Amino acid sequence: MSMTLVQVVVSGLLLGAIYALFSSGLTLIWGMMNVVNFAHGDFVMLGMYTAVVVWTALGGGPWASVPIAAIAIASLGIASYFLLVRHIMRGPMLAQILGTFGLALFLRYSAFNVFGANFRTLPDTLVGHSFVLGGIRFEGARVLAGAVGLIVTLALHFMLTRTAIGSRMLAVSEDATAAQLMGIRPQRMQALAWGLAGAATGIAGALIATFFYTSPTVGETLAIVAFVTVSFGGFGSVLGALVAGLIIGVVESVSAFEIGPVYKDVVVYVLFVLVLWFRPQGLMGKT
Amino acid sequence: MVKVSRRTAAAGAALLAFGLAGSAFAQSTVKIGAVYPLSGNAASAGNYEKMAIELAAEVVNNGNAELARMLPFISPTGGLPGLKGAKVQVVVADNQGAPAAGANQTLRLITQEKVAAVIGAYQSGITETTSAIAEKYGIPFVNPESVAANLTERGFKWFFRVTPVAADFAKAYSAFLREQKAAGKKVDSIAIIHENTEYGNSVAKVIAEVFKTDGLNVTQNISYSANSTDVQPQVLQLKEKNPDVAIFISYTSDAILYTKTMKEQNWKPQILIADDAGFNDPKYIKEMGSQVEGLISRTSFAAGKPGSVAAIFDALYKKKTNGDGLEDVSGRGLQGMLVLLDAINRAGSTDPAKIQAALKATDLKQEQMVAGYKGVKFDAKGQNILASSIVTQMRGGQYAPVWPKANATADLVLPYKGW
Amino acid sequence: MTGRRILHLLLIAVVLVYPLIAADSPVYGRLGALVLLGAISASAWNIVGGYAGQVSIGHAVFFGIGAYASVTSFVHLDLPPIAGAPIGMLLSVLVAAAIGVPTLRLSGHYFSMATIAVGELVRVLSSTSDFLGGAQGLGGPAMPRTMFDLSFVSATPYYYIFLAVLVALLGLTHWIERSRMGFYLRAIKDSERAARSLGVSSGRYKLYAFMLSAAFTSLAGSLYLCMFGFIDPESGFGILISVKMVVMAALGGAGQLFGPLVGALILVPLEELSNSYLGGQGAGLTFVVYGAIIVIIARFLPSGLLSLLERRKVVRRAD
Amino acid sequence: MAALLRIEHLEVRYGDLIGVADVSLEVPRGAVVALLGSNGAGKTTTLNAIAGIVSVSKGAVSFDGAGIGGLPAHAIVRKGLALSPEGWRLFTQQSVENNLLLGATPLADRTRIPRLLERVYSVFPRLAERRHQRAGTMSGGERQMLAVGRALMSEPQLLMLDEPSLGLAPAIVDTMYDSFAALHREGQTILLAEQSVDLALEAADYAYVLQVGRTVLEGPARQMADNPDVQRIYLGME
Repeated sequence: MSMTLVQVVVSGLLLGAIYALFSSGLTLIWGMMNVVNFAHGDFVMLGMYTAVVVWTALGGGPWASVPIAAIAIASLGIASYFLLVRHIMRGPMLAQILGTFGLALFLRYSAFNVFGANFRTLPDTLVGHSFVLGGIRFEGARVLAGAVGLIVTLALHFMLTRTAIGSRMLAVSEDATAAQLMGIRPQRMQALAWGLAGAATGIAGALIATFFYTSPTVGETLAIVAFVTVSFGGFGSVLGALVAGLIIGVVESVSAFEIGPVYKDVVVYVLFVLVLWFRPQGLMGKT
Repeated sequence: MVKVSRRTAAAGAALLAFGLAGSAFAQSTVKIGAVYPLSGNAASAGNYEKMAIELAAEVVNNGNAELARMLPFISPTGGLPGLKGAKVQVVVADNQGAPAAGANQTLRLITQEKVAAVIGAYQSGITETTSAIAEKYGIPFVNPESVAANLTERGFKWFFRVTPVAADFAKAYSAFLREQKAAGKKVDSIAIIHENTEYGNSVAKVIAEVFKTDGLNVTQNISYSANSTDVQPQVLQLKEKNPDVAIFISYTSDAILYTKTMKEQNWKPQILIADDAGFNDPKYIKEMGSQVEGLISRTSFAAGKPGSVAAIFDALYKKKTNGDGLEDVSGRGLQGMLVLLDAINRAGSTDPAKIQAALKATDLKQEQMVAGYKGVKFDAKGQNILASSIVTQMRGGQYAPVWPKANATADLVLPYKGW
Repeated sequence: MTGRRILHLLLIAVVLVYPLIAADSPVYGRLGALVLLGAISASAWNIVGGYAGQVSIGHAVFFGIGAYASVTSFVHLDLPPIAGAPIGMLLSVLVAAAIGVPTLRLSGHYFSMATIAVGELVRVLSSTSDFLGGAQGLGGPAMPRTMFDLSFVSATPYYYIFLAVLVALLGLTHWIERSRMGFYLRAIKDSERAARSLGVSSGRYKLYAFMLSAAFTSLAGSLYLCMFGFIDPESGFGILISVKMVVMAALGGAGQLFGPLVGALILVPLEELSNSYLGGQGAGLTFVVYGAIIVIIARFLPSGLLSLLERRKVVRRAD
Repeated sequence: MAALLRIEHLEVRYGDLIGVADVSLEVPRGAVVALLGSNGAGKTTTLNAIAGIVSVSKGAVSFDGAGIGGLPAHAIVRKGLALSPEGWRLFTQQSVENNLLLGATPLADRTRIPRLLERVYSVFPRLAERRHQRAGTMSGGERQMLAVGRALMSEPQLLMLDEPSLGLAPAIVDTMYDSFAALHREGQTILLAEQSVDLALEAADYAYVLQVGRTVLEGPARQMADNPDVQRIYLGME
């Protein structure tokens, strides 16, 4: 393997960790409530704008923008749950598509209305510098985002599988009525899931904004990646999203390098359909 | 079934009433329809064009003594001189970046708003459907910026394109690079990196063809999706092959990603060329300009000497947008609108056929240009035969014309410096 | 009862003469045709998405195939675009079979996601095909050569062509609804496991529904091409095309005969009018309003607008 | 003995369907009360209505002197009523121990959890062996034990058991009922819905018989065992 190819793989892994980061929120609520949030990409976008505003207008750096974005998008998630999702969950699956797609358009163009159509970027700062390690170049912002991606997905996974609150959330997702018999309030757990998903998504947005561009329509691009990552990994499996994200990142990078960038999506989609053919529940999904 | 339809009828009636209320229009003004992408992925460019076109109308309506000396359709006191001082009203419509929405809106502008002419529509595909509506209704359609070659090959009688097409850009690049080669610069390997929608594909294809005939050696041709989440593999491909010249044909989002990633991966070619578009987006220039010192770009707008038409409009535009100057897209949009206003003024009427005749007779000179064209004169197919491009270079955060020598305000500095 | 019959006839009469009512306004004439075109594609989607409950978000594949079959018939064979419609339908049925066999085994959201992936795959591939005009797309006849080009200035001919197709499609759907297949599809939608235990070959019927749905979606694509005369990968295979079919059907009431038509009657005018009156400002208000209305309908009528009628019927029965 | 749970003229409707028409019963503190009836008589609906997972349309439910009709299920369990529901409704994706811990959610005093776990493990030693196994991988008998154990984890004043013998092998049923007897001796109040008359009457102090959603017979368990009406109503024999 040439050094360049190693670089390509490393870039792909970092990219994959970032994919996992912005997909983890989607998989959490998808698994918890069997709801697909078509506005997920726009949640990421709003996280990015929150970071841009905090960073540029209020003068904060990443240390301010990341937590603020986390709180902002967590609030948005909880508000969406109480005002919309709670009600459409009782309807057919189509109602979720209808409702969250409408929400997506509403959020996307509200941002458009407020921030305008222009692309924004964050100024290069400390995290914007790259460094060389063992002949491989790393960009600070991506390394930070990738590392946080790993930490956040692993933390979510740990929370779901190892803590009492996670156990309660999983209980609600499996059988909300039985969970009530345990004294658990399903709506609280579901709102909490939307809050956590929002926080993870906000963190993702704020970190992506450090090396990506921000625009009202950027969520569209990211949403499809997130959908594929999540169903590739299996609904509800945060760890699955992480593994799928890493696989997709590397596959994208290597195929873009070896075959050509136009075909990288083709390779990923074909791989995705193949995975579903052999494992209809995704890599780590439960049957 | 019954209830469905009852509802329907009520809704229909309401819509009809709503529509009729909206179609009232003033008689004493010249209405011009502008169809641009004001939402969707190209909204950034569309909104800049909208402001440029509105600026042209404002200048005509308010008058401008300085410009009136150079442009016959502008009076010192306001209003179109050829139409007894009639005011211009621009009716802007959003084509949403979709060919269907563009066609629907154009139909509305023509039949409901009764516009005298239509200007639009940025993306070539949308220009194709919108101009087809105008053609069917016999309304002049001025296209300031779409570059697909086939647009003027359809045998349309009401279609006028002011912009140079892809082949013109390609010839400009070719001449520029051959001149550099003659001056001893290394241009043995050339990489073309282009986004894969209509704009990037068509321009890249033409450049590759022209370069081949001109004996320039294209060694890499990379096609990528403009909404890529990551461009590192492409930059690494470039880094590995290390071509002497790299030509980017990109929109804003990808231009930003390439700029950031090239710096990240610490790669730069001897000559870096960016075909306008994303690299000329005012926001790109403002936020990324310092990272691409020495970047060569193509533009159809260059502010030129103080007191020139272009410089005056540039200043007015800056005032209107709070600081964003005219650039290629807004410059060409403004130029297109001025061509249309000139024709309407000479037609002395809002009669479409008279405007069409006046457009055919258009003869604007280089010194009357906002865009860096040699002038405006349409051939039988409606193509401006005097359209041309200027090569500019990024200098301290803004572009300065460097080639051809006649337009240059600064000297060319090579190699590319970057960050 | 006779009052209802009169109302029925009156409404049919309104539908039939709508172009004459809207004759003074080409915009409203066209709006009528656009509603019908939207209703055709959403009704076609409804066969598999509504009745069989398989929520495809990749139907743009068939829409695009229809549009491209028509445009390539013109560009490469010099035929009128509509001549490509049967080719497109046949091709769509074959593609539906090829996509359906692997994806229809998937349940719920996995099927939806797989169809999104297939749709995106086709979109990317189409933009690299020179035969299909690549990313630039292809245009139909610039000026009508014969009547068969179906290139009209007035929207009236489109209106009646679309109306005829919609009536045929709804008639077919109604017939399926009452046939053995309709019974099976409902059973599959309610519970696939139960349907299978009753001996319904669920895979086969889902596939039939998918193929039939694909054929009519493709026809909608061909008709679109005739009307607009241009297609590119985004407007043919873009995900928004698929999503709009789903949203239209869901808004009116998926799995109901007139659901998609009601959805189209609301959404198409909403889209056109909000764009006409708000779009020009370039402030994105069109979609803020459009999105908000969809959200509100989903929030209060998650089963679609037609559920409003159902609810009223139930109340009346209780009285 | 004072009544811990009192139900008067309970009615439950599912839309137009009537689940329970008129049920009245009392459960004294410390007693084991059996709710008998054939399949579809309304036993499960009655328990579910008490636990709050189906809503009461008419009648009164009071617990420890306070009305609890209309409260949501999560509030009722916090008052001290726990239900081991029909079909167990375990959290199959989670471990046995997690299921038990979820049962302890209503406890205000979290320090009691280890002791409660020990108690459940001593009543059902099988659960202790399988504590790390996923609940979904267990046998029917083990699932039943887990469902009962899970209900016990909230230290309920009233334990409600819905058909604890259904579909289990006789040997397991015996062990199950032995443990109920042990709980009874400890003073645990139990409301037991059961189809198997013999089993229930052996374990219970008092019994009610339900027929098409109504309480039609009641009496001390010993007398009910000898009552020919019970057999007749229950088995539909003339």
